[in-house]
Amino acid sequence: MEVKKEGPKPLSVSYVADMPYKYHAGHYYSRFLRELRDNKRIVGVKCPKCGKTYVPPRIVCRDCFVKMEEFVPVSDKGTLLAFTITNFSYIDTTTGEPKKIPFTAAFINLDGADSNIVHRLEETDEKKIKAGLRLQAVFSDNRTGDFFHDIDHFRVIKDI
Amino acid sequence: MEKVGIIGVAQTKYQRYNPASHAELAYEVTSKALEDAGLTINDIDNTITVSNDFWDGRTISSMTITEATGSHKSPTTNVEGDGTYGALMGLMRLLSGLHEITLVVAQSKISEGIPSVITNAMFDPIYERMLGLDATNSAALQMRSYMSKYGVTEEQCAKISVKNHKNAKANPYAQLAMDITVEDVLKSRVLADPIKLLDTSPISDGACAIIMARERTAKKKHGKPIWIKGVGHCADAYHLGDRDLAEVDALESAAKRAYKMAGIRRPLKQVHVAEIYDAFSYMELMWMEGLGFCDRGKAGAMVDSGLTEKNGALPVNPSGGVLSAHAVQVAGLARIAEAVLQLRGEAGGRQVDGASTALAHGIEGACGQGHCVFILSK
Amino acid sequence: MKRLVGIVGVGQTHHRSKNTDCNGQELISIAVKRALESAELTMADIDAIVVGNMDHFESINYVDMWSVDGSGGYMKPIMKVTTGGTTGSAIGHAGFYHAASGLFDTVLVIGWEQNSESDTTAAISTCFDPITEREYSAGAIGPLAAHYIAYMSKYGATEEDAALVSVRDHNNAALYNPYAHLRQTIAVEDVMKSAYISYPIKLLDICPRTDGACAVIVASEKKARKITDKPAWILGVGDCHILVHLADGIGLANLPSLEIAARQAYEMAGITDPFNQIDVAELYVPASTAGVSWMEALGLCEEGGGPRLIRSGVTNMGGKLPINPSGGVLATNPIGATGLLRIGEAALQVMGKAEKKQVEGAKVVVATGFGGCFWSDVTVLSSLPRLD
Amino acid sequence: MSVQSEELGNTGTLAYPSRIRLPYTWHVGKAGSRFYQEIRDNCRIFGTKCPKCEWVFVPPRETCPRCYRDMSEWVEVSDTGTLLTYTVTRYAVPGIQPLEPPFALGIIKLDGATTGLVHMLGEVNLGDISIGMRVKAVFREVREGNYLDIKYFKPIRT
Repeated sequence: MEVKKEGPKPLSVSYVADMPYKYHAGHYYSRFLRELRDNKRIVGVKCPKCGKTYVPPRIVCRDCFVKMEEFVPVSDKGTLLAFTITNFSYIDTTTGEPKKIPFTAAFINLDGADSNIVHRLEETDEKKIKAGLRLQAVFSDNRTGDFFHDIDHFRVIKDI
Repeated sequence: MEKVGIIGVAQTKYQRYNPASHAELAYEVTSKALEDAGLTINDIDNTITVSNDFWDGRTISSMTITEATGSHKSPTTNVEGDGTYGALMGLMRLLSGLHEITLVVAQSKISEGIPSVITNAMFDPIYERMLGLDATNSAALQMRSYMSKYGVTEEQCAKISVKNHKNAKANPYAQLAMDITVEDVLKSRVLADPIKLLDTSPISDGACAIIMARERTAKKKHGKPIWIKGVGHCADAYHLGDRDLAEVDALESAAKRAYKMAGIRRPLKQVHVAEIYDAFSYMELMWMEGLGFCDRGKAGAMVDSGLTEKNGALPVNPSGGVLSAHAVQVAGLARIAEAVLQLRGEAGGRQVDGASTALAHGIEGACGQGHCVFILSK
Repeated sequence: MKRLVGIVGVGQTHHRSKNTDCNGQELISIAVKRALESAELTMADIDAIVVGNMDHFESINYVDMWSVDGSGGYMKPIMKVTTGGTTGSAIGHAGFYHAASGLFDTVLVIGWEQNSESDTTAAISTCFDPITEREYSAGAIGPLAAHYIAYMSKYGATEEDAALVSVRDHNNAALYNPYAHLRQTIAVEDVMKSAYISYPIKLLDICPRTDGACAVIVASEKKARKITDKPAWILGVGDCHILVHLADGIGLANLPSLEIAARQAYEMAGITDPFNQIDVAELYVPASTAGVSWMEALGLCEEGGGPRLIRSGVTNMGGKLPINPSGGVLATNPIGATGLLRIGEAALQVMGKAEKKQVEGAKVVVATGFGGCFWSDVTVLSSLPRLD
Repeated sequence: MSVQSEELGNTGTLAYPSRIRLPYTWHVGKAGSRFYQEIRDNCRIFGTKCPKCEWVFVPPRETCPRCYRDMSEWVEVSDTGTLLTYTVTRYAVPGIQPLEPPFALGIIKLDGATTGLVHMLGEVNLGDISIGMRVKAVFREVREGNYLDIKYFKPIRT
């Protein structure tokens, strides 16, 4: 590799790999997506042993390894834990097109949840964002069972 | 080889669409296998997951099932390939003497993706991939090559489908249990000749888990451990054109290694039941040859004789095999689980009488490029 | 009975940002041939092979099968192990278990990546849950940044501390490692002046994307002693893969998986006083900030002691505990090979074959892997068959 | 843009349609580049020969897959050869197939090569293909340096 030998110019072959998937939401995410779509409600699931509430809901408690079955609503308000403003473009693999930038990925702890979610924060000015901000989900009017659309984004609210 | 015993097995029912997510499937078999072994997650001291980022539609797809298998609670790794390779990795961890009890979990949701698109990506992107090759038409190249070289007939291949779908009727986990005739297979829709619809395996969602332990622990924790007596794996050349597709050298090499470990010199006599990876009907014939059940090219005649039927001298795929349920990464591990049930005498309606040694087999890549063979015994 | 296993050969490519003149299999074969050569072996001596990478980075399914032309896997046992960023360390451990099981004597382990064949960020985004995370997850930088913000406020660490790590690693690569991808010396001001990726992490704080491969040959005790008089014995391995959801990585105090994996590996190796027993460390540091804070997870310093250790220069070449003489991940990051490079570089140190990057008298070296969802692997290597 | 979750059959759960769609640029490598350039520029097909097993590999590789020896001897092989096996693909898979089905694929052992080359078969009645048939490469008019510069192999009279 380090020594360039005499030889033909190396070729490359380019094409798009396109693999469609229908990801199965399963019992837990289906409930989560339905509640969002039909009731504008965010639900988690509560561990019968340690009482932690996980959002998005999932089958097993990470700590107790017991099956969780109690779905509980959590707030649409929460606290910003961290964020990343992405301002370099990369390919959105769900479309094959360049991702729309900039966008702010916000890591959020919803009130009532013991786990976190990642979603989009409307604000993309770094100076105006800091951990600890209070946020609220902004729901779309026309909801389709898509977490990234049914909650369109989170906005900063004045709230303690 | 130091003795390692399988002390827990679990499978889901295989379905065209299983409503459970990857993690939910994984949790189902993890908790069932623990129950089968009489253990809790805290008894497991290391975990092997099995994944494939293409079939799973996700990079590092083992991440999907980390918490659902409890693998975050113990030392762990992830094998990408058939479930038999995952079991092999688990076995190695026990043989090292560094671990006592290994949980191996494989899950697949084949119905999420498009199998032809996913298997097209097995082929070299700078060469053959552009030809639209996939698992089915590449297998057709192999089936034709095999039939032509050895005079095996489409009818003989069809008999495998008939036998395995019939066997599946006694397997509550199977997806395609049905009575069909050789004629039904021959008249079914041609996909890539000579492969017809009923020569192929279904699209399946499902999961399987096994728990294995070192000898002392296995005996202490379980009344009927099933011992791993031998294992071997081997790969053939990559490009289809580099291989003689009618031949099974890599499987023969893998099997020889497993047989040598297990002290098997006459497989046909010493193996009492075989669960082998029949992704297509003809494959069962070829793999029988690679496993040394008969000479090369003679499997067709052996099937004609009825020897591999459920009540024959060497029943092959009494579970219905992969033709009756094909959750891809799971399928080899399911062969091990089925072999364990046979040796425990817990195979219900598919039980083979008097089985004390069983063989389980998995494949990897296109046209059985890679093989992994396990020999299990009571 | 536990079997002793050693590394007897290490090979790697000259890592680059874009490797236009060889395909993946050829890339692998360069590393493999160098590893064989370093152990004075031929492919016929190899009993089994383990290979690893990230499928969607090159869009090749069943890479174990595809690799055969380059890995030498024809008519050999070969399998694939993949765990994301920890792939390199996981395949190293898989190679260890191949030999430690007694099933195989001489095992070839190969990690590789041609990141230039796709959009790495896009490919990384596919790591995340397609229904609840993928849309806004482009990597682990967010949680890493959040973690360092908390670490700075709790322990008085600074952005300059992270810059010192970046300078150390980049300069080690530039001065000592001819195989490294980024080989320019830099100063703290360069790091501080580079643009923020995600506060407080800046461009020069993070790892590049690299085309490259690494091959390591692992052997049973008997074989290892036949092959070389100085194998790098693998005394400890640990692997801990803790999470599923990226967002849950935010709440982590430091890196618990590293602490747990280190505990496993140290216990096995008999390390009770890491700072004094370990001579060199090759750490998988995805961002320089982690180079400050994760040392305590490895027990190299007290809680919050990272900045003290970094500022003191102890981890620089010539210090008491040099970290990343190779330049580490900040200089070279062919993802599927990255963790194996840590193990390979650690092995070279204890074999005394690290050339310009050699730390004199290195007897015990720790190597780490990081990836997945805040997962860690730890390996302890030594020139001694046991630590008493 | 939103994703419309669908009911998954009658399971009572949802499915979320998505995809992994990404452009890739694969490096062809040293041996492959020369292979493609000879086809593109000269309509000539080359393989490499192993000094140990003496197999001639087409497509050429730098290292013998069987012996793991370096192969530096380039050997021109014929553009005619013998069909080892074939199939006619009769199902459609959008996105990956080079032709509308039904289309024929075969493995061709070119005269002078030891290995077979997988390729398409053309100018042939799909019912008239047989193993052992002699075939010849048909090159595309406009060639770009990839696998499809050979358009297909067509039968020749023996």
